[in-house]
Amino acid sequence: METLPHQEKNKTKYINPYFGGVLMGIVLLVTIFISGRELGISGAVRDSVVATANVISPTAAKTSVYYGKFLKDGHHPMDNWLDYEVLGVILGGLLSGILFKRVHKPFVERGPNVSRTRRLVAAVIGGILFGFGTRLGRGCTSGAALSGSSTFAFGGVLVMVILFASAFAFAYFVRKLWI
Amino acid sequence: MNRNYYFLTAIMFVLALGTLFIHERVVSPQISPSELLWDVLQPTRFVTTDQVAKRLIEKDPSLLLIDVRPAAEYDKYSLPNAVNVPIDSLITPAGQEYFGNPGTKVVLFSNDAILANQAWVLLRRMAFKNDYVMKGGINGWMETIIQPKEPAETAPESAFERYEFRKAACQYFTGANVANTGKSSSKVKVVFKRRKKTAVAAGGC
Amino acid sequence: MGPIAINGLISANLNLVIAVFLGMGFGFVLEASGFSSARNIAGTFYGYNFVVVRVFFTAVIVTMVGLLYLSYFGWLNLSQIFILPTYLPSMITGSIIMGVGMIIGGFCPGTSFAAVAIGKIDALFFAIGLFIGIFLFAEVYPLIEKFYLSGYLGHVTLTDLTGIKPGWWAFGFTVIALIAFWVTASIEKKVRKKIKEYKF
Amino acid sequence: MHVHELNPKKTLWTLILFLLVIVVGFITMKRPLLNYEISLQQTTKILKDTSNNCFYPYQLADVLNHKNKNVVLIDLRNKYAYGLGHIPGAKSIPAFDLTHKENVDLLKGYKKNGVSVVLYADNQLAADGAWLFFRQVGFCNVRFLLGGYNYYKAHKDNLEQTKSDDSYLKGIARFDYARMASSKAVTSASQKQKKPVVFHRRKKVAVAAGGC
Repeated sequence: METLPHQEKNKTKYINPYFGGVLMGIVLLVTIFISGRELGISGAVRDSVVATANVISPTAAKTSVYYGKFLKDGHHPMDNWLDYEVLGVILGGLLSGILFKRVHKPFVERGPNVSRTRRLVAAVIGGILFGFGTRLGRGCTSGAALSGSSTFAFGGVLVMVILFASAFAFAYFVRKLWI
Repeated sequence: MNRNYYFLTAIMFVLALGTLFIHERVVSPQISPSELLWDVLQPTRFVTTDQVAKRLIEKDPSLLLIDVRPAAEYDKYSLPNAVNVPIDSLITPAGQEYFGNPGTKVVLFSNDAILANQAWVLLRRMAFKNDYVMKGGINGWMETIIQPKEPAETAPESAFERYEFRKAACQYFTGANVANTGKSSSKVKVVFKRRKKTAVAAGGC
Repeated sequence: MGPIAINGLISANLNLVIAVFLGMGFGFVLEASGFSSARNIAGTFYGYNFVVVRVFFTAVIVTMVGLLYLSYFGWLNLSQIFILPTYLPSMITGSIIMGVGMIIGGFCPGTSFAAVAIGKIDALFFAIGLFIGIFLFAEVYPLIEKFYLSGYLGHVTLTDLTGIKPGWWAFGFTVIALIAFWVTASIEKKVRKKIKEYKF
Repeated sequence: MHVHELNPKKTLWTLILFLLVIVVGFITMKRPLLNYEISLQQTTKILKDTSNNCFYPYQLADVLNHKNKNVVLIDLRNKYAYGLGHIPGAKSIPAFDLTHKENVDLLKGYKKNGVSVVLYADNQLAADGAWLFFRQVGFCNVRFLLGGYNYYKAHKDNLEQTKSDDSYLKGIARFDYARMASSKAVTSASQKQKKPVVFHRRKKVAVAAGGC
C-alpha cells in the first residue's frame, strides 16, 4: 500500500490497545495510591493561563473574578501537582516516540480530503471549544472522564457519557475532516 | 481472533465478579470496630455537671454544649447556650458541622447520659475526636446544680466546698442570669478554626 | 496505608517529583497506544478505529476493579481520595462542548501534549486553542459564574447517589466494556472492508 | 502508516501480574475480627426503636427460674466485681476482653442458635457503649439490662414487683426542667437563656479548592 503525503512515513507498531488500557489503568491506580488524586491535564493548562495573565498584568489578574481564585495566597499558580504531572506527560510522550522511532520533523497529520490550512484552523477551533468546555466540565477527558469515572464519581461518568455521545452526534457534520 | 482475547475477557470478568463479594469499605471515614470498642470502654469521655457548670460560668469559649434530645424537648428547656443536634441529624452534614473543630470541646448531653453516650459512640465511629458526655444529663444537672443537697454533717470538707460551689452556680444559672439580661452577656461567641482538610486529597484536572 | 502522600508517608516535594514520573507513565501510554494521532482518535466516531474506546474503557475497568481490591486489602483508604465534584448543568454543557471540540480538533488535552512531544503541528495548534479557550472562559467567567456554580451536588459518587454498592458498578462497567470490546471488534471488521484507504 | 500490535500476549502477562498482586493481597491481608454490619442510618433507627434493645429487670425472674432458657447473661465488670457478687448464671466477660477471638466466637455461636445475650454492668450507662458497639457489628441478639447490676442487687428478692417501678428507666425527664430552672428567678421566668446563640459553624471545606 502506497504512503500518502499526509500520513506518517515510518512504519512502527502501536502497542495493543488493551495493553495500553491495562497499563493506563495501572498508572492511574499507582497515582491514586501515591497521591490520592488523579491524572489530569486541563488544570495545568488553566494554571499556565493564570500564570501568563499574572505576568502580563498582575493587578488585573488579581482583581479578575476567575484568576483571582488561583492567586489568593501568594502561591505561584504553576506550583501545583498537576503542572509537574503534565510536564511528565510531555516527557513520556517523547520517550515513547523515541523508543518506537515515531519522533519526526514537525508535520501536520490530516484526513485524506482536507487541506493543511483547514486542518490547522479546525485544530485551533477544536482546541478553543475543548478548552472552554474543560472549565465548565471541571476537567478534560483524562481528568474528569477517565479518572472521574474510575473513582466512581458521578460527575466523571456524566462527563464521559455526554462527551462521547456529543462527539458521536456531531461527527457526521465534520466527516469531511476525517474521511 | 487471537485465542488470548478469550483469556483476557475471562480474567477481567472473574476479577470484576470478585468485587461483588468483597466487603466494600467505600464509606465516609470511620474508625475500625476494634478501635471503636477500645475507645468506648474508656471512661475518659465523661465529664461531671460540676465541670460543665464551672466552664459555663467562666464563659469558656472552647466549650460547646450539644443537646442530642429531640427538638421538641429542646424547645421546652435546655442548658444555657446549648445547640440542638438530635441524634438522627448527627449523621447529616449539617449536624456534623459542630464536631471536629480544632480547639473546641463538645459536651453532649440528654435527659440522662444514655442518649448522649450513644451519640458519642456514633460520633466516635465517624472518627470525631474531642467529644465528651455529661454524666447524669439534665436530670443530674437539676439534682446537683439547680437543687443541690446539703451534705451531711459528717461529710468531708470537699463535699461542703462542692455544695458551696453548687449553690453559687445555682444562683448564677437561675437568679443571677436575670440581672444580666440587659447586657446580653450570655451570648458566647465561639470562633471556630476551620477543620484541617489534610485528610482528603485535593485534586481535579 | 494509602494514599501515601496524604497520610504523610512521603514529603510534599517528593510527591511532586513522583508526579513527573507518573505523568511520564501516562504520556508514554498515551503515545504508545496511538493517541498521538488525531486520526486514530477521530476514527472512533466514524467506526473505523476503536482504539480510543478500547484503551479508555480498559483503563476505567482496571482502575475501578483495582481500587476496590486495594481498599479491601486495607492498602488504600478510598474516603481519602479525590472525588470529582458534580455541578449538573455546567458539566453537561461543558461535556457537550468538549465532545464537539474533540471531533473538530481530533485531540483531547492529554493526547495533544503527547503528540506535540513527537512533533505534530496540528497538536500544537490544538494546544494553543486550549489556552485561548481557557483564556476566553476566564474573560466571560463573571457573566456565567452563576451558571458555573449552579446545581452543585457535592463530591458525590455513584454509590452516594444510588445506594448501589461500588462492586456492582465495577461489575456492570466491566461487563458492558467487555461486550463493547467484542461488538466493536466485529463492527470494525465490517467497516474496514469498506474503507480501503485507511487501515489499522 | 501505523498498525496496532494485534497479539495481546503482553496484555495477558500484565493482567496475570495484576491478578497475582491481588492474590498476594488476599494472602497477606489481615482479616478484621469484626466489621460494621449496619450503616449509621440503621444505627440511628435502632436507637429510636427501643423495644428490641433492652431487657427489663422483671424479665430476669424467668431467667433465674430457668423458665426462659433462651437468654444468656454476660457480666461486663471486671473479675473482682464479678467475684464480689453477680447475677446467678451470668457469664463473666470483662469488657476489655470482649474482642478476644474466643469471646467473639462465643457470641457468634449464640447468635446462630437464636439465643439472646443480655449485657450488664454496674449501671445501664456502663454497658451501653459495649451494647451499641455489638449492635453495629451485626449482633442483633444483644441487649442490655435496664438498671444494671446495682438495681438488680437492690431488688433481687422482688424482681416480679419491679414491673410497676420505673426508677431504673433512663432517658426520661425526671423534673419539669423549665419550671425548676427558673423557680429562683428574681423577676420573670421567661427571660431565660432562650436567645439564639450565634455559633460560627464550620464551613464545609470544598475538597477541590484548588481543583478545576
